[in-house]
Amino acid sequence: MPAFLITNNWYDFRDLGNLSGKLLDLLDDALPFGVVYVIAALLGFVASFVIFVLPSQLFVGVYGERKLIGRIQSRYGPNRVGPFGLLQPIADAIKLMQKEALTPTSADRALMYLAPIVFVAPCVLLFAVIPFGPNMVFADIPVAIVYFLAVSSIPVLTTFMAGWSHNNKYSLFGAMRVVAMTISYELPLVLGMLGVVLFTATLGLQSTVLWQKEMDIWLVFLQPLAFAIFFLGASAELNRTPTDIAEAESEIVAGYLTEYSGMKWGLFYGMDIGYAIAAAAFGVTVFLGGWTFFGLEKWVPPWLIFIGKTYLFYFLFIWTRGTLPRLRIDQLMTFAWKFMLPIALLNLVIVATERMFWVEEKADDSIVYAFALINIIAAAAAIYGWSRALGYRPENTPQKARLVSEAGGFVPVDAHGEGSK
Amino acid sequence: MSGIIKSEPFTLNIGPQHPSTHGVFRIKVKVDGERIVDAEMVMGYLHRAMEKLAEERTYTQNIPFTDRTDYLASMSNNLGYVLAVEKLAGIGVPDRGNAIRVIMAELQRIASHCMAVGAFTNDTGAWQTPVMWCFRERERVLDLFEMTSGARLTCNYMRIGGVAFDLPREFEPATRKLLADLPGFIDEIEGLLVGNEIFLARTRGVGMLSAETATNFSLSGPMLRGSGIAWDIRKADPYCGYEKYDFQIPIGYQGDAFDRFIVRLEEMRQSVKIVQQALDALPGGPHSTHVPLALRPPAGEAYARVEGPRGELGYYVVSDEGPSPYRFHIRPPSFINLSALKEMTVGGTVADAIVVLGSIDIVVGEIDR
Amino acid sequence: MDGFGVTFAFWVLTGVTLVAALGVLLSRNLLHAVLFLILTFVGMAGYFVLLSADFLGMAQVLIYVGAIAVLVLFAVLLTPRAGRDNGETRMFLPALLLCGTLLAVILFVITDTNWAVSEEPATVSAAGLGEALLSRWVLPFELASVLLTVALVGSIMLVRSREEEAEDPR
Amino acid sequence: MTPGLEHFLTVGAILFCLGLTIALSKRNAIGVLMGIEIMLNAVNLTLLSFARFGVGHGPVAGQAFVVFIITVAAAEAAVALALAVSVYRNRDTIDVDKLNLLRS
Amino acid sequence: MTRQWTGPEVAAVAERLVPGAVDRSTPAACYLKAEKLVETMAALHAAGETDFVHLTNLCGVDFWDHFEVVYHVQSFVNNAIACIKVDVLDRDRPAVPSVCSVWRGAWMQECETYDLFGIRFEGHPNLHRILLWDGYPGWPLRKDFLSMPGGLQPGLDEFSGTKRREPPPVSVAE
Repeated sequence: MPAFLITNNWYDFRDLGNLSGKLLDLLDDALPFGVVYVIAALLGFVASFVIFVLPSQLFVGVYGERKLIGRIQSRYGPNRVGPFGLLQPIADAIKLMQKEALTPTSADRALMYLAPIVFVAPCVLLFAVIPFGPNMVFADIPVAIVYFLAVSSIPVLTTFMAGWSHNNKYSLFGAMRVVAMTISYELPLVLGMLGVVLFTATLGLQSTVLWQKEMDIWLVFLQPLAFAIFFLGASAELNRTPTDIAEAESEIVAGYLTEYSGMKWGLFYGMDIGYAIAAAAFGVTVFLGGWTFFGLEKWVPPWLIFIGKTYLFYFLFIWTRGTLPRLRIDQLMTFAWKFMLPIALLNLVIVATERMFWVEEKADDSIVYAFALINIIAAAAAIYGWSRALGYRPENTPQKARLVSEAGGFVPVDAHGEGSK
Repeated sequence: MSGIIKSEPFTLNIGPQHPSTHGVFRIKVKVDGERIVDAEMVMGYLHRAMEKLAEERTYTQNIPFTDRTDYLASMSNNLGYVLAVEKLAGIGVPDRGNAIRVIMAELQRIASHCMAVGAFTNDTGAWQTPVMWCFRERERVLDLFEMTSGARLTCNYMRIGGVAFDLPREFEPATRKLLADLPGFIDEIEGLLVGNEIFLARTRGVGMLSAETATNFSLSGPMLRGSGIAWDIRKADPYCGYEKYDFQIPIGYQGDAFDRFIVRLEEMRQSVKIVQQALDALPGGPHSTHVPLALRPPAGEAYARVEGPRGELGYYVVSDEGPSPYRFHIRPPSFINLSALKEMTVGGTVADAIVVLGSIDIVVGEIDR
Repeated sequence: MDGFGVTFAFWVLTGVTLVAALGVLLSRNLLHAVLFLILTFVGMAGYFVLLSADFLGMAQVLIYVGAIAVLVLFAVLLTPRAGRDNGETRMFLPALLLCGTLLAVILFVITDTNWAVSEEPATVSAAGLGEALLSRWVLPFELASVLLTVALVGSIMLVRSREEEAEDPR
Repeated sequence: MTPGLEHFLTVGAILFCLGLTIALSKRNAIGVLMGIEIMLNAVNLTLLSFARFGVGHGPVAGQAFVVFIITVAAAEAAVALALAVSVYRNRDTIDVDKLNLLRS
Repeated sequence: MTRQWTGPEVAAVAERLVPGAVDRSTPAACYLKAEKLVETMAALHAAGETDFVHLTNLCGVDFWDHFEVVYHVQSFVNNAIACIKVDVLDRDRPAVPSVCSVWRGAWMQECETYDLFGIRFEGHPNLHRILLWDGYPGWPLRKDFLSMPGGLQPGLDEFSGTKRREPPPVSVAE
């Protein structure tokens, strides 16, 4: 590696990790024992908040999403407050703070007030294990993937608290739907992650990224099925549109959010975006190579690559939200149990076989490219074959109405699906 | 959840203030888990006693009332009423007036179906994208109405014996431009939704009505045609010279929500065809015959109906030679189409009920009158 | 096991966990009791992490908070007429006495025994645990999976209602 | 005070006894189940502290036992809750005082 | 074009299907006897030559001394429409048999007619006030319902060319 690319010097601020690491080393020498931990925590929190969370949540999550959805829906989106409407999120926040916080008389007040607060904590915790750059991860714990899955199951309970505490039937519907759905979707999600872990042989996120860097391949090519399962499962757990049955505004008004107003609602809204960005960051880290980009990370700050990828991944969520209708709850559960779970198991079998072959035969590392090819084909075949086996027959669906030119009585559908007249 | 987990049946009020009831309308459903075991409709929140009010106003004064029954299809409502009065009084309409009426009624059908399709897809959960697309095209139709009648929603354009104003000069090029764009737009909506597996899963097999049931429930319009009955007043009992135009009746396959949806899409295509033909063969001459303002038709009764966007839109007018109708009755299609709601929702889930309600395409102003 | 952080974490966790467990005992509302139970589980996961069992701590959150607590919530919601109170039977005082006695005995044993604590903290990584489970403990591991399957089938059979059994084509 | 083995064992003991009290005294079957879950957790804590402080058969055995206990607890919770729901369906109550089918 | 059945045509068929069903007929409509209404309607619904499967419209008309209930029925296959009427002579307790058993589409239209005219449809499964609320004073579409609950008079009688109708020859019920 040429010396001028990454020098590991603190002044090489293509990588903020060097800078902060140097700073902490200096402080550790100067200050008494233990204080540096507190400073590091504060520094990490403030830096990640200012550099990532705030712009993500406010300007990508609120402004960007509204603007993009607006363009998808052929309207302008926010364009009144500030230049290009950029100050819209701030105006929203001010409006929300001013609003009256309504509490239904028969609500369970303690739970109702507690739910938004508890909802925030796991979101902040999730970002602790995400590697933003080579040495820019706050807590590089060895079981980061399990940690992420575990922590992301806590907001479900918060949602349940929110839905139950209002004593509102719509909210209760939302709460029940969330609980039922999450317990179904966690299973394929974990099984899909297992395939990834089998390949990388690590539960850490930073080491997963490094594995992808070393093998020069992204896990999305190696594990297309797991990626699909992760994307669908994540969008289900996040209540994004194809699966937003928990707040389904056309059916159960707003589900568990029906009775919330003001900043209590605002916390839920903001943290929903936060969770979506966290899921995007996790997906990028595990499947899309994290902060690496096939060598480009030597030239560009890795955290910039990472943030760019995260926003692109988040765009997928926005895109599906702007395009797709919503599934019904029983269809959603059927999809999880009858489609995603067998597919995940199949993926696990394929991965285990390949891994076994790799280890037993002591094959060269470049065999992953062959595996990638096999897995992509297998994924396509599995998805198509299993959906056919479950009765998916697109050719039987009528595309257009029948046309008759004379008024009269009932026109039976004959065998070819055409009108007899 | 539904069916798997049994819980206590409890009553859920969908409405009067609910995002998907399309107005102030309420369904009291009794649900067991998510499955509906009973449904009861509560309406009348928008009742304005139009039929009573009309008995105190002259025949011409009643035209604005008809705008406000089905406020999404005011032209069709105007047309039905003036046809009934013309039938009662024996008034003829010049050819140009008839052609303009056809153009307006078909444009109104396009606008109303845009709304129906958009709101329906919104009910299935497509987060406002199709509805915004549909509104975009509907706006252009409403622009044409504004150009012609001065109003966008409640046009008050038809008159007894013709139409209120002749078409402005810029109407024809603007309409032709719109007609050139509309098929592409309909294809776009079709591409977005008809091949969409989620949309199919939500609408296929939901709210099934057999042809016998649909007939017995007195349904009309896309509801009836979705069940496979080829019945269209424009073909069966042509008025305003519909027999001169070449168009076809779209019908569905099994009478579910999806069939109603594709029938509406196809009807928009047929309407484009009709407007095209009417514009091409637009006759000259007067647009209206002279009718005295205080019209006193001979004693008798008349029932005239038109194929409104929601179904058979009938007006039953009884005259006693007075200046105002003795009895004025509207046959509101969405009110009568609603009677099959319970039949379609019971046994489905709450989400299905919303889809079914969207597929009926109700307008509360017309239900409550 | 030294350092300010560990000590601080231990006492905070102790406070949270014990208060939450007391909350389960004393809370009048069954739903609140379930939420206190979840807090107990989370505190327990914190203990596990403190005891260098990272993987088990995460598994604790994933399984107890993500699955078992949700199951309990479901059961509470599915039994609506049974009442949502969390009252005690008349055996409360005897039970309290019994448990107090038991606690005293256990505490005496704990303080009285001279535990052979090794100086070196004994830890095992997730990989090590996995290898042990699939080599030395493979039989109980397989048995556990069989047990889970049996429990799954059994609970499905238990909660099927009569109508569903009638509908079943068999 | 730096926590040692005794501290963890004490917490485990307190939790176990609390769980036992809950299991013995709650009227609601789901409450009883929650007590049992707390007891199982207390046992897990005790096992893990033994494993961590090198008492007995070393860390692997302790952790492996905890894995099995979690498994059994999950199975037990599923079956017990299914039983509660099933009993509720037939008897309309899950009050353990009123469940005296065998006494008759 | 839809064939418009005249009153005598319908009367002839109805008399043949159910003897003694027809009261009288005018060119526009056929008047059936109330006591044989449901039977005749069912016969007209079932018979092949009429095949009136679709109850298009149902409404009431107040003629001061009596009410008329108007049924517009049509056939899809024959492409025909007919107007059938029933006289309701008892003004204090007007009642007609319900045709819900023949056409379930009559369900809501009969409710509406009951709501606005006070005509009871006997045999209706759930006859209730569908548009107005329970306990609304009076039947609004009756001609003697001249004042609204606040003493307000409906209408614009100062408009040129129109005049309020003569006061009713019957007593005004509040």
